[in-house]
Amino acid sequence: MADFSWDVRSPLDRALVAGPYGAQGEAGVTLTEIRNFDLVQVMARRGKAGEMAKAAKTRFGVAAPDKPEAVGAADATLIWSGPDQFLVLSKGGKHTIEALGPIFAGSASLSDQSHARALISVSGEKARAMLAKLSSIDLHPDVFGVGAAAATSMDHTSVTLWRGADRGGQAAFNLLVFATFAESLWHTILDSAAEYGVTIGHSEEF
Amino acid sequence: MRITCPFCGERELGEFTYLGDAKPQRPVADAGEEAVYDYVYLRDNVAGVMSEHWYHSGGCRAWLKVTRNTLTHEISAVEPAAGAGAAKVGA
Amino acid sequence: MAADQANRLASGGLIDRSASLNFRFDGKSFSGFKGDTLASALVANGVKLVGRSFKYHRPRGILTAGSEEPNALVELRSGARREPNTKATTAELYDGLEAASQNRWPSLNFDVMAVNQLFAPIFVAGFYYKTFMWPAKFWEAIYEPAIRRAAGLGRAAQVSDPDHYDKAWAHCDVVIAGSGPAGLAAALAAGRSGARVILCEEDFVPGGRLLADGGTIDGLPASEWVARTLAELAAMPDVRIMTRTTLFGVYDGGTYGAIERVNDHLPMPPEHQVRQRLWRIVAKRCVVAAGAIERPIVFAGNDTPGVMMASAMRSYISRYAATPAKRIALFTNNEDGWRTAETAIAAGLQVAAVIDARPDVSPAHRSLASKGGFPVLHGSVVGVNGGKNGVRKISVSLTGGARAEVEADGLAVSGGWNPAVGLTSYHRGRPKWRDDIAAFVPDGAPPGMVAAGAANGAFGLGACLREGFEAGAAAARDAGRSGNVGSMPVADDEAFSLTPLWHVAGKGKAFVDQQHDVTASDVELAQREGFESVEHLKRYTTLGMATDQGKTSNVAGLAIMAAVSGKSIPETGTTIYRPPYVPVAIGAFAGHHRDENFHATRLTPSHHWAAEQGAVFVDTGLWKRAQWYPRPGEKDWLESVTREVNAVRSGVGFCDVSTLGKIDVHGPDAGAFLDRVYINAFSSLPVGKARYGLMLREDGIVYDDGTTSRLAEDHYFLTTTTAKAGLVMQHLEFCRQVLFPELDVQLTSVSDQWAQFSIAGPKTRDLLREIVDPAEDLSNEGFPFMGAREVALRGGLKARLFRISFSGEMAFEISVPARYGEAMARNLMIAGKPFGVTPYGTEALGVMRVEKGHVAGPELNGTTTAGDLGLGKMMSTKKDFIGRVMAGREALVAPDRQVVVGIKPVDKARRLRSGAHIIPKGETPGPDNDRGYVTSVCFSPVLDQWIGLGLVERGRERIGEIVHAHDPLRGEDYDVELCNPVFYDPDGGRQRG
Amino acid sequence: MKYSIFSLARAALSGHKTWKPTWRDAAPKDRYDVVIIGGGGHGLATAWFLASEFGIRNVAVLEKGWIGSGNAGRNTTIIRSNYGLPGNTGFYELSMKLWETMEQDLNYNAMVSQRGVLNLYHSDAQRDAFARRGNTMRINGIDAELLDQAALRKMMPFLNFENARFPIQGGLLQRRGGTARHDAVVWGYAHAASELGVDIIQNCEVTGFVRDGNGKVTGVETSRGKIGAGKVGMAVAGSSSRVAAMAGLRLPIESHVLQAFVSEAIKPLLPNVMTFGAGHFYVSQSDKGGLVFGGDIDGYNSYAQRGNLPVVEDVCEGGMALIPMIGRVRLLRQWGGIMDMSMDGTPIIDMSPVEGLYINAGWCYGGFKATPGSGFVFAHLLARDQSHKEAARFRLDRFQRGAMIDEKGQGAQPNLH
Repeated sequence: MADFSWDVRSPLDRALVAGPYGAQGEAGVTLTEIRNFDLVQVMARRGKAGEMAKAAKTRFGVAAPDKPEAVGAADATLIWSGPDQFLVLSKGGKHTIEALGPIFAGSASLSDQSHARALISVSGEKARAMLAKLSSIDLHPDVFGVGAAAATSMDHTSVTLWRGADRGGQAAFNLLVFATFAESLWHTILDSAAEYGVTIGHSEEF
Repeated sequence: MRITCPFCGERELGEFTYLGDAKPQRPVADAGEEAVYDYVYLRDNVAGVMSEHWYHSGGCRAWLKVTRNTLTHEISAVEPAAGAGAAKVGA
Repeated sequence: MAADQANRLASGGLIDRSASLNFRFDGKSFSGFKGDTLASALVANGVKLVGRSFKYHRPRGILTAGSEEPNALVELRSGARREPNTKATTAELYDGLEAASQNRWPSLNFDVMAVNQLFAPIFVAGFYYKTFMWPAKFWEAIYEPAIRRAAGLGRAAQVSDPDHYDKAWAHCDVVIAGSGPAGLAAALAAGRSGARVILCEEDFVPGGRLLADGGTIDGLPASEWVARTLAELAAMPDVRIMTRTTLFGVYDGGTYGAIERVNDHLPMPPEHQVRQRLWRIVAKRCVVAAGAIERPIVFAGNDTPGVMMASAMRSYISRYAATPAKRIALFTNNEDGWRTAETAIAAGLQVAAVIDARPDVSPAHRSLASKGGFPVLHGSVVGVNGGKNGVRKISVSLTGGARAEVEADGLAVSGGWNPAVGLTSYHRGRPKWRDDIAAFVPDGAPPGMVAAGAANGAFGLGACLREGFEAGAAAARDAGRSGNVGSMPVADDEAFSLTPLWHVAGKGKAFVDQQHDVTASDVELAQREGFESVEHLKRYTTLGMATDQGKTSNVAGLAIMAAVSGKSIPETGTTIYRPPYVPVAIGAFAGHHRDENFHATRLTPSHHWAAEQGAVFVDTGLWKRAQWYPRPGEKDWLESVTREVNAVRSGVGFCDVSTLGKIDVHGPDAGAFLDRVYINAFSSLPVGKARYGLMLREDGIVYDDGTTSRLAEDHYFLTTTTAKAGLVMQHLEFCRQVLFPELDVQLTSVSDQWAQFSIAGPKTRDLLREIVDPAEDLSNEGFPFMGAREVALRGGLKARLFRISFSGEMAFEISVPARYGEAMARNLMIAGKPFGVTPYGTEALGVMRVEKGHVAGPELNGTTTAGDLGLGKMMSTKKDFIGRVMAGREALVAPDRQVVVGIKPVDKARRLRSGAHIIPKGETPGPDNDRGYVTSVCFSPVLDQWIGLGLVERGRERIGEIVHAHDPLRGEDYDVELCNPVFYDPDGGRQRG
Repeated sequence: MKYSIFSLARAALSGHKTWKPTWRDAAPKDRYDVVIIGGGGHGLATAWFLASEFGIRNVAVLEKGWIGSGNAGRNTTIIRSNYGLPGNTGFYELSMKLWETMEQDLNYNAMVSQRGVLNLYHSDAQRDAFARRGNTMRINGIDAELLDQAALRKMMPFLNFENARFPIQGGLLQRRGGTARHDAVVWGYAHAASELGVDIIQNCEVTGFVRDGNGKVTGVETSRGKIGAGKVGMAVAGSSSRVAAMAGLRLPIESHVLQAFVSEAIKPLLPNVMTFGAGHFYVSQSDKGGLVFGGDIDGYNSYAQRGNLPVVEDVCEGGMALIPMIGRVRLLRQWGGIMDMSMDGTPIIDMSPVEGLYINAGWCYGGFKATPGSGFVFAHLLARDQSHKEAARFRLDRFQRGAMIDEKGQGAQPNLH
């Protein structure tokens, strides 16, 4: 009997080359791909928004976002993704669709998106300048504070963008991009960031 | 043009896809061919304030009813389609 | 060695004399300083002749000192970076700059095409509409090529632009166009209010006219006030000053376009940097402080090199310390023009005379004249003596009729000022006429925009500061910012007196639009021929259509039209103002999206594995798909594809079909929902089964097809074609949210979540048994045709397995989470090794679907009905569904429609081609017997011949008929037989076995 | 007055003081046999054909602004007859043949330039669709050639063959296609129609229809008074719905904005008219030197005659993807025209349900090339109360019958045509 190994490969596996990129000197942008996560889309059933919210609160201890926000729970981030729906992002194995199924039974429909997206964290002094080339939304700190989220587009491709906790005094943005577009968008991100100098890496830490 | 999505806030035109006049209502099943012809093909083609269907394709995927002036492109109101946000119906 | 800068003043100017820059113009070396434009450096070097005009190839010099320049256009840089029609007046000087004059041959000095001037009596406006008609064939062969060669100014580069561009977004409360006194004051007020401000300045130094004209503000010299203001603004974190940036357009919803020339002041952009950046600025309010443009007076010889706008002459003298002439005459109809005389005297230049068209001049100027020792002539310039080397003598017609001549080598002209009304008028607004300044000023503006200062017709320095400050404060307030604006900068207002003068009649050509060689008599001719509407005038004469967009010519042109047609200027009106305010490089609008980055690329989960296998990829929408996998020794694609098909038909093969759209349809009403969007029923589909579904548009035409499976009572997994994935999702959301909001159903795209492979061939089960957990029953009974369920794989991974077949063989499709896609491809190769597994690409997929008579994109072409495709029986009569009613219209159910049939050449060796038309045998092809066409073809390895599908009128009734495949495009004409579209295993036994 | 090099030379001797207006600026009479609403190319061509071909000279053309101020004056000047569906193919070829003799017919040089129209293809599927279309053209006696990549490289080596996202595979070429000077077409028809007695009345806006007791249209109300008419034809693309509404009609038409662009003038660069097959971009170079280009409609209903940035960017991206040497050529002007987008992408030339009112509408963004053909068949309809054979499928009731002519296969969604 043949021996199969089920290697997991991130959609950025080939494109991501860890290390410096672009202009020399201190990097203005840090790009980190976060690997090994579970991502479940939770969509309330008709008239069941309240029940869904209750179920979410029970499971995560925080209210599910009902506006464009990313809400941090102990071991998950709940990210608004549209009317009556949000994404549950957690470290691989924490909140799988199998685990969440019973929680939302009857109140919401679940769809596994764990493999449908790549997760990229963008930080650094020039993060906003770089993102201004890709995103049409206003990322000024007064407008897009910590925890703000957006379902939006970059390079004509749908993305989910939210601002995480600041890192080293700098704003940090997270991007969920569709897996089959990930490599293409990655190159566009690098082109946009190159003039500022980039540090590239990947991590399983959120 | 910028459209204020009732769910996402103000967004750039490129995030939206246009369908057209929101006034025609899909006829009931037994309305007959003439009614469906009218629904599918005839348009008021309003020169002025018009209610339209737009899809927030590059955002939250909600269908929206946008009130917009076709002479000036000025948008005076945006509301979700009946089924966008329907989870709150009766809740 | 560079020539010396003979016309450079010994001191003064905003140039950095410590930074000497060498440059070349028409091959000749010169030097200038940092802070120069190409034009100012040419002036400093005494270069007067800079270009040739469009039609008559007349010698032209430098007319202005800004982006309104019509004459001094050059080809900047060389080779791949050659930029035609670049205004020397805005091109920043850099070391090593290369520029060449345009539209001349063999040289600027001696231009053969200047012979056109001899034909000037014939080359009047619109002459070409009246001739070149005979003989008809001569137009394309002779006349037009000659006209094309003669026209057009500079030459574009002949190779790909090597530089990069990008685009960015910016957001603010107040965007300000222009950093002159009004713009700076607006920025101060808005910034102090706490507003987020973006100030765009097209020049490389902020200050606007203050840079040349100075003045006193808040008791300080203007330069000091500017420095202080810039420092204050720089300390505000939310105020951004963008120099080298022109706000060029206003779009709906407070979106503004701006072009930033990031690195045009360098020989080439530094590594990793762009040449230019396009900004989309979203602003709640906009203050247009773009100033005003000094306008010429039209008189004979007004295009002679050395004739220059009065304000431009001041700019060259004051800002650049470069002297356009040694002995200057000034022709003005207003007070402001006199400043040039003041500037010239202050710089130690000679003023030959001031020709003032007004009856009086102020006592101050009278004393200036006596101090300067030059005469004030009341009258008008009627002629200029000179040529390509510049002005020599000026003829003046004095009030009262006498003539005078003035010897001078430069003539400054001021006809007053036109506010820059472009931005305020781009939403088809028409500016209004103000008699007191004899100029058009904004009459309203797009929502959120206001004009201030000279752009609004306020020409005094004090007024500019006041209007700018107030507009900035108001804009900030409107944007919800309420900080303390502090005190307003103050300056005196200069007197402004002007007697309108547009055109001085005289002998010789008097140019209105210098670049397009439109003369005053052309305007008169247009009027005579009925082209009296300003839009007709513009189109007939090409007035104002040159690269300067008529900034110096439009108002004069319409004023002359008003005069000859006996109407007032406001009655005559303006043409429609159109963006961009300055021409913008096409590359900047494209930004990053060129070459391979034109559109995003989508990769399948097994892409890199396929690339390792040497797959040839094909673009399908945004996707790269493996088209076939060539093997060493195979002579062409056909051999590879045939091998792949044979491998599947005789053994087993697999193909990545992850590009299909995949949608989770959840909810208690999921079945009812699908019943409404598909023509066939899905609520009746049992859990664990798949069904082929067909969707129509509401107009009854087929929209898309695919297989949809029921995975749970309230969960269907729907697939779409690759091409329609996004559109079907949008359509389904429309149905869900708009048409049927009462249904409890949820939709999610899972296209990217699943890597899906088709595994096909008689040995499919053997292969699957290797990879699927042995506990899973894959027998025909345990997993029958059209079964669909989750299975465990060896190693514990869960997969979805669907027993569906596109190839007509025993086949499954298997889905695993996408990050396992590559592993799945590798494991299929391992598991299938004993069975000779063969990866196949989209070509083999296509061959097998044609052999099976399955319809695909070429048949689902947006004009075919379910009946046309032979699927009419699927249409349920028991329920309503999208498209049901319109599908019943008479022409859509007519018996003579073109329907899908099989097609095979009578000569088995013949190649069949898609796009060939079907003509009844024995008939001469014509529009009346064109019965259809071939939609899809392939070489069928099974039948060992080319076969195809086609849409043929009454096709199903004609099966067995021999017809002509007529393909004149490719010079082919041959007999084919119409046949059953299912060429292979018509009973379907193989896929069910 | 006759135009020629000789008359030009003669006039030059008098300093061009002898020229008369190109067309008479007429004042409205009380009544005409035919009143055409719309002084654009189609309306003026209709008037000229009525006068020259059908002997009806008591004709007025009413224009609310200046002639040619609508889409005739804001288009990208392309002429071609490369259509694939019955109904379109024959009609556009009729139009093309009329272009070929127009200048001599009108005694006006409209710079009809048959420099070729080339549609590029980038995939096998596109090639097959072009093959089908090109063969349709050939079967209808229209010139068409299918070029492969090698032929294209020879013809246009500057296209992006090397590092394109969607490599160019070949093209469908119609050599007889090309461009014409749009304004001159308007002036030429106005000139020739005026010479035959047609009244061209500018600044005359139609504000309503005069109807008799049976509902028949017997004239129009205008900003310059009531004008009686035996028949009224409307040729007001962009405003068709508004004019039809005055007669109580709803049409299968939406108004959409199409932007177009011109670059600064440069020396000859592009030999022909070209359309990109992998993006929204088409281009030609005017005789004056500007690259005239455009792309897709903005996509939303509009009467505003101006568009927005996303389409500008989309079009320029297409341009750079196809011809990367134009990066440093500057876009000089952008404008927007209002298109009558019909429900199948095909025009309507028919009697309306209101007696006495005839409709010429729904030209989408293809009206310019149709100008002479449209004028001819509309004049035929107005004169004979019968569709010309080449316009027989452009009936208004085709949507009720299900007989759409949908070249793009997009269905009843006008912004996709």
